[in-house]
Amino acid sequence: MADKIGIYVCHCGSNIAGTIDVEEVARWAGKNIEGVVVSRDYKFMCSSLGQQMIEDDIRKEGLTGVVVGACSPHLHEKTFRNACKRAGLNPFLCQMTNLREHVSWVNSDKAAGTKKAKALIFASAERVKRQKPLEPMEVEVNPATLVVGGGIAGLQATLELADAGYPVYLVEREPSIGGHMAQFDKTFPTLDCSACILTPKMSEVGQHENVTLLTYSELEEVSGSVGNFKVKIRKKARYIDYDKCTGCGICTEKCPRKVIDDVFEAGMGYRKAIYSPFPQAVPRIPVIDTENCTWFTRGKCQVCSKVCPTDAVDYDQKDETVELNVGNIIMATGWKLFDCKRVPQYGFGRLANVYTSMEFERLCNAAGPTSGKIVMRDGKTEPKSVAIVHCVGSRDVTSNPYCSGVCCMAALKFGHLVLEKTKAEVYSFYIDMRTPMKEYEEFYQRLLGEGMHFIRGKVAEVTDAARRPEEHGKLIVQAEDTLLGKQRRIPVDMVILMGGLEPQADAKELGIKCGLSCSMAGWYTERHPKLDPVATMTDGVFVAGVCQGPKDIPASVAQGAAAAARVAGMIAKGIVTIEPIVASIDEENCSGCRICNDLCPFNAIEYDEEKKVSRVITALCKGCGTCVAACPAGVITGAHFNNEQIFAEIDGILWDAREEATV
Amino acid sequence: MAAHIAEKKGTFLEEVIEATPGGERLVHCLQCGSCGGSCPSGADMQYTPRTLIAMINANDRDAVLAANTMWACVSCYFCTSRCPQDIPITDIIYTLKRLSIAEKRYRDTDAPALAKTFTDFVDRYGRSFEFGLATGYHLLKRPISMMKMGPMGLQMFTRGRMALRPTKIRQIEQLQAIINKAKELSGSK
Amino acid sequence: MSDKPKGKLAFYWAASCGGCDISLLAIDEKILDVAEAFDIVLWPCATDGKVRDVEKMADGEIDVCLFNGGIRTSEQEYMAQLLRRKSKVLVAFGSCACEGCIPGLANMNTRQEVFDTVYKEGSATMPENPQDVRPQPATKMPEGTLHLPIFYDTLKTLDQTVEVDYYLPGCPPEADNIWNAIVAILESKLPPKGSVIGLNTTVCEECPRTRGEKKIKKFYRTWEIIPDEETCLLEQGLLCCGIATRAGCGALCPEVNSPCIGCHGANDGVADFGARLMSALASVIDSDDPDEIRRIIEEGIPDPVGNFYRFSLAASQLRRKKKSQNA
Amino acid sequence: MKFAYYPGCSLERNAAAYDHSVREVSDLLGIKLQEIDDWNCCGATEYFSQNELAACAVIARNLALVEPQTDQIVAPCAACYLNLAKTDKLMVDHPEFGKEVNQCLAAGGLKYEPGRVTVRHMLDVIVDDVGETAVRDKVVRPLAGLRVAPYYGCQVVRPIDNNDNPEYPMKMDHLLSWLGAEVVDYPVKAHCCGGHLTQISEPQAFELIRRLLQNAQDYNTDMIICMCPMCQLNLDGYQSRVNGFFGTEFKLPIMYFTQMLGIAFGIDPQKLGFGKELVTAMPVLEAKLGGQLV
Amino acid sequence: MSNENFDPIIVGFFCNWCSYRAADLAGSARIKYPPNVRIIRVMCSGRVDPTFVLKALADGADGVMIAGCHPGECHYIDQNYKAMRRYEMLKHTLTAMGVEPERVRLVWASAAEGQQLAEAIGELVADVRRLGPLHWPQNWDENGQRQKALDDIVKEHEEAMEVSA
Repeated sequence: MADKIGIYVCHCGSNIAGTIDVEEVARWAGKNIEGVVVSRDYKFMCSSLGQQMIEDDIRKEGLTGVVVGACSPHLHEKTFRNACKRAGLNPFLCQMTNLREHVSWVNSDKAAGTKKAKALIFASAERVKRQKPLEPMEVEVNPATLVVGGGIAGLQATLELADAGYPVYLVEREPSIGGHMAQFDKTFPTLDCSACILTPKMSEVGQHENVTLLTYSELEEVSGSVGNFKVKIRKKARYIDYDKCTGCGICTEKCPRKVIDDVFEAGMGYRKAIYSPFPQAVPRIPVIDTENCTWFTRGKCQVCSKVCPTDAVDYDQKDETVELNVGNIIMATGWKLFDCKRVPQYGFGRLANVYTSMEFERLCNAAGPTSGKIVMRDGKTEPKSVAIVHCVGSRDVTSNPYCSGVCCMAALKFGHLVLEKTKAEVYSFYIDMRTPMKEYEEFYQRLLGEGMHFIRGKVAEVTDAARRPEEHGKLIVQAEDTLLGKQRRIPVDMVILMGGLEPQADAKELGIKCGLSCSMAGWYTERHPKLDPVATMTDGVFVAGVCQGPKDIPASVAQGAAAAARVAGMIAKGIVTIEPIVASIDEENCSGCRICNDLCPFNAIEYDEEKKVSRVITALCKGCGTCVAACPAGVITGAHFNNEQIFAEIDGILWDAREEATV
Repeated sequence: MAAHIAEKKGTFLEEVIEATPGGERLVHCLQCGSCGGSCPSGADMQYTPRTLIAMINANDRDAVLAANTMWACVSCYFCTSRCPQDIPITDIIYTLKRLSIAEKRYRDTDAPALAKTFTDFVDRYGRSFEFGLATGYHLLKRPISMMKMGPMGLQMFTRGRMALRPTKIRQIEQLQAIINKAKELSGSK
Repeated sequence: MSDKPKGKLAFYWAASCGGCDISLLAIDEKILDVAEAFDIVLWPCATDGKVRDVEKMADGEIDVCLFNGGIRTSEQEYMAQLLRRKSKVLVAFGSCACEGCIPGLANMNTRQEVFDTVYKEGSATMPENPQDVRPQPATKMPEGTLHLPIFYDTLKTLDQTVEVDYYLPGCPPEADNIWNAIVAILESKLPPKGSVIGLNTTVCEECPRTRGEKKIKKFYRTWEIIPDEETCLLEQGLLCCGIATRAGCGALCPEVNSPCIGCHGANDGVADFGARLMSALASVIDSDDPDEIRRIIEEGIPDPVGNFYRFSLAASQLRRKKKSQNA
Repeated sequence: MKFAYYPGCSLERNAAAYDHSVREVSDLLGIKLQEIDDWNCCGATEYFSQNELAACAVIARNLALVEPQTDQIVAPCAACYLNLAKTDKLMVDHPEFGKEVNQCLAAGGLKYEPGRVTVRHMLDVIVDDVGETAVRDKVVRPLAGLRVAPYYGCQVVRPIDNNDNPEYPMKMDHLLSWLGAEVVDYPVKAHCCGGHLTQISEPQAFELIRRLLQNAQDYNTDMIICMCPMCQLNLDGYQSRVNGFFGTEFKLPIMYFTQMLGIAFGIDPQKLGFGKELVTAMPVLEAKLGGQLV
Repeated sequence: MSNENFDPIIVGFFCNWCSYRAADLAGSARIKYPPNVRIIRVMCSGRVDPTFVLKALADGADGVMIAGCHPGECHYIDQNYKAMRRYEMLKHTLTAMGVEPERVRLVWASAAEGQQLAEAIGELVADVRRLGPLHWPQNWDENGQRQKALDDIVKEHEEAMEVSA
């Protein structure tokens, strides 16, 4: 079929016509470009009259391609594509030429502008002749959702979706859901009891008919794409029969083996070899820690099995892999505390009474190892003075350059708790006090009033090397009081290091499984930092909570809910449309060299070992075209951006250069 | 970045950055004070290194070059290794020392004299000369402490730890040619 | 076959080494079938045919002309035009005619530089030339003026000179493929005009080595390592052109533990063989640091044109090295 | 294992014990040290205070003198080590500056290609290259019962990364434990000895020295083991002056780690330069290790 | 040709997400820059095939600009690094082909960097102007001797053999 191209050059009032002779461009295009049957200029092409004009021409002239020389395609591509569609022309046979942002607005010389406009129009015309009709693909959305991580963000997302009536699988790697929030004592700035507000949510999730809880389980594999993910979850063996156990706790009570609890108690307390991390755990099914259980290590004991009234202990249980089909995934994998041993000058791990913030949370938690009494490592002495060190592993290019966002407030909270529970003097060593959210600054004010000492200066070192008599037996915190411009040494009994928030150790690995990328710091990258902070570049995968970047509890909850709302929207609509701009491999001619295999960050290229060819998984392809450019055999094609189309565009854009050269 | 700094043309900040390899990090100072807090001589400094950086930013050139901070520096590099912004603070202190010496801005310190005596020996012999340093510099600057040094010096001497004559390297002319070229290139005598 | 009237076949060579002429003989006794089917009207290398005779023929009188060699001189261009006119089917036979091949690498130089190398600096054919005698287009002698063809600055491929109907790739073409082409001609089962006769996959298809995902930290030159015989040569850092080179040779070079050098040219639809290689290889360099990338490239590929365009420089987008202003 | 050896001015005289013990121990451990012919002073901190280019040029002369077949240079003195390493690093990181330094060297007919020579400290060579097994194998007289405080000082651990923690280095701790000694873990092991401040401001310097001696003594140390001639001089040479100044009664021998290696390896203390220290070490050594060492 | 009067033609290959939008922003902000760069939109700088660049130069462009998102900010995670690797490879080859590598430039521009992009375009145009026209098609001209030589052969053959072509 011979090409019948329509060219439409917009004046955009004087926005374009001011520096481009639009009439000349339209006239010239009509005369000089092969296949052009209509070439018009118009005051406002995007107006309904302008659109109507295009539609009429399509119908009357039977146009096979439309070029609109107007503004940026980012502004009006949809408008003109829709106009074409209405007139029965496939929207992908419409090409926009950016005459405004890229020509008239950046240039004041009319002759030069007109020349450039001609070249761009020529390029578009050549290109549109080679464009192919494309249809967006539609995929049904499985209404089930996978939530990874049972901290507060994941819990919120789970509840929102479950309450909306959709099935949710919640995967948590620890034996209980709850996350870090379950470890906290109070929450800033309101000083709510963390457990009091968290545990009702936990039990709601645990009892919800739409929630399938997969605790003590890890995400192994993700395949498929938006609407239809297939995920593999490894349920680690608990050695307890889930159906028989009533959670009575007698096994834990009778277990003779005590182990330091490095996870929930942050090393501050003990648990048993068969245990539930904390009394309000959900589910209340315990697990056996085989590394410490005497039956597993030495083949003796079996006390738990003997005392269990329902015969639920099963030493032969094995890890189990379950496969689930879900339509969307919400990643809410949270964070880990900065390892304070990485700053040896602060003495953590070497000086007994230097604590991490998480240790201190447990220390002042009423349910913690000291029943909430603030005492030193000896277990009895109350500190007379406490120093709180800010920015440990935050705002430091040698560890983490970012601000962890919550430590200033947590430090104020600790200060308050120490002042409330002891007679100690409290010193806070800060660089900048960061209290931007609702009622945070007020809380700072409150602590100023409560007599907490604030010293502006990053702590240089914490040492037990005394120089003066009053320093003996104390921890000396040395810093410059930057407001005085003097070095100060404050002897204290206890030091709390406000460790920064870091991505989970396996965040990157987990992210790769579902096509997420990480920022330099290791946080998951959202689709847009301002306007789309819950979606990601992988359709159907959303992020919530600290795994996307440091944030406090309210922000985590809000993001969890936001992610759930996005997922609910997808489910409610029932189908997703996938852009047809994707790559495809001509399998007939692919020789399986595998150059392309490692180039796709979305894992959209698979290699067929049997046929020895590579293949594009269309649903995963985002259409960047990197593989197209890389294929040494030229057998990968990028729809709407194929070589022929781009070559034609180059040909067109250089029409005058070619003319000059042949002259 | 470069354009950014160029805007401040002519400031003391720019001068210091220019004269210090890696000095461009200086603009990132958070004023956190971990340098001042870490400094073993911090207590004896008129201005902590942090204050000095603030003064550099404030273009207070005269006060910075007259400060005693540089002369209390022991080159322990704690400030540098602990700086959360990767600012080569010790090297910046060296830059300030050089500027202060070049313009004779220093006050109440013998450090420049010690440095001069020391390097003069290197220029002359190619090796340092402790006895010469002790006699030359101390006789000039600290006759009293020289006397207190007596017993220690004697002990050092008897244990063979101090020589009365300097060692001269064989190719001293070569070294001197190198030094002279360096001085010529850097525009100092 | 023998029922048909005998056709007319021409076989001509332009700027080439002569290997193509010999390769035709590699079809062994089948050459007799060729002789049975065709009258060979021109084959300067093997038969006594004159240009004059060709010139006397009617246009389109020759059924098939297999033309090997690139176009380097005015005489070759004349012959290409002549044979084009006289032939129904013109086949670019072998790498030189298809894409310029090794003679095309002289496009890295100008005529002046080529002559300097050959006549001034000395060569095997011209060891001594104290008077610096150079070929001249016209030399006046008492008997009259003698003409030599003009030597061009730039070697062109056959299809940059005249319209070509089919292409037979390879340096030289493989006997099997030659025979397939002849059979196709005899049986009138030719593909659409402009086609390359042969496969449209790459050498990897025929290469028995095991291939994995690719990540390259360092490129090696062939003498620097002894490659493992089982795994992909490229994965071992050798610059194997097999990924971009049209199949059909049976992966001859990789079979003997030597990287493919790309003599079969590119697949259909590829506009620039070297660019394909560059793009593919660069994509799998295992570094995101520009300095390191530069180092890997500069150290590993000191002669990029020789590596990427050994056979296809004349047919590439740029065709030749930029001539200096005064050249 | 072959290295170019840069003793530095201190090791010629005041720290001759260090030089002797380095050579003795190296011989025994199979470390070949080839002293750089006609080396010159590194300029300590003093040259850098006056003229950076000259400082680097003076230092680079030594690097340029390293013979072409050797690519590692070992320096036992902390200041020399840092100066050599820092100059090389400056030349590598700032090629323009590197060119200037080479312009200076050219005036003496020399040339140094930045990055050609790796600068090592003696401690790193023994701990990282020789390693635990080889060191333990050579021990004939374990230092059992001796409480030693390893003292690292500043300029080997900071700012050049020598693969140890700049705040809390451990290499010498490990090394001394291989010798059987009881290693004291005390907080100031990488703090400053005062450097050249003894020459400029005694009260200030003496306070720094006191802190170290005090802390080591608080941990019941028999002796302090150091790895830098300046540290040794300040802690040992000035110890009696510090005592006089503060009214303290420190009596802590300050020895080089190579001397302790030598003792553990059974080398004659005389050859290791024992006796050159002002606070004598022999009595405590003999008391703790039992019997005559000579 | 005097370089001041020389108006180079430069083809730009801009990624859809950052650099094309940076060019849009330069427009919306009415930042003026030389009209010499003609922009072709691709989805990602990773789509830029070296063939595009070679083709543009061979077809008469005097320079090429490839623009993508800043490293680490690629809309497709890290595909701009592949553009970077290809760019280095391409420059290496172009240098060998006698093309001044300054004619082809890779720039990173975020969607917010309209000003920076305009400056980069200005610099490239100035640099290419200084280098002068590339006029690649002239590189394979045979300076007019070719046709004459061919005519001579025809004439000679006609004369010698009395046949008409």
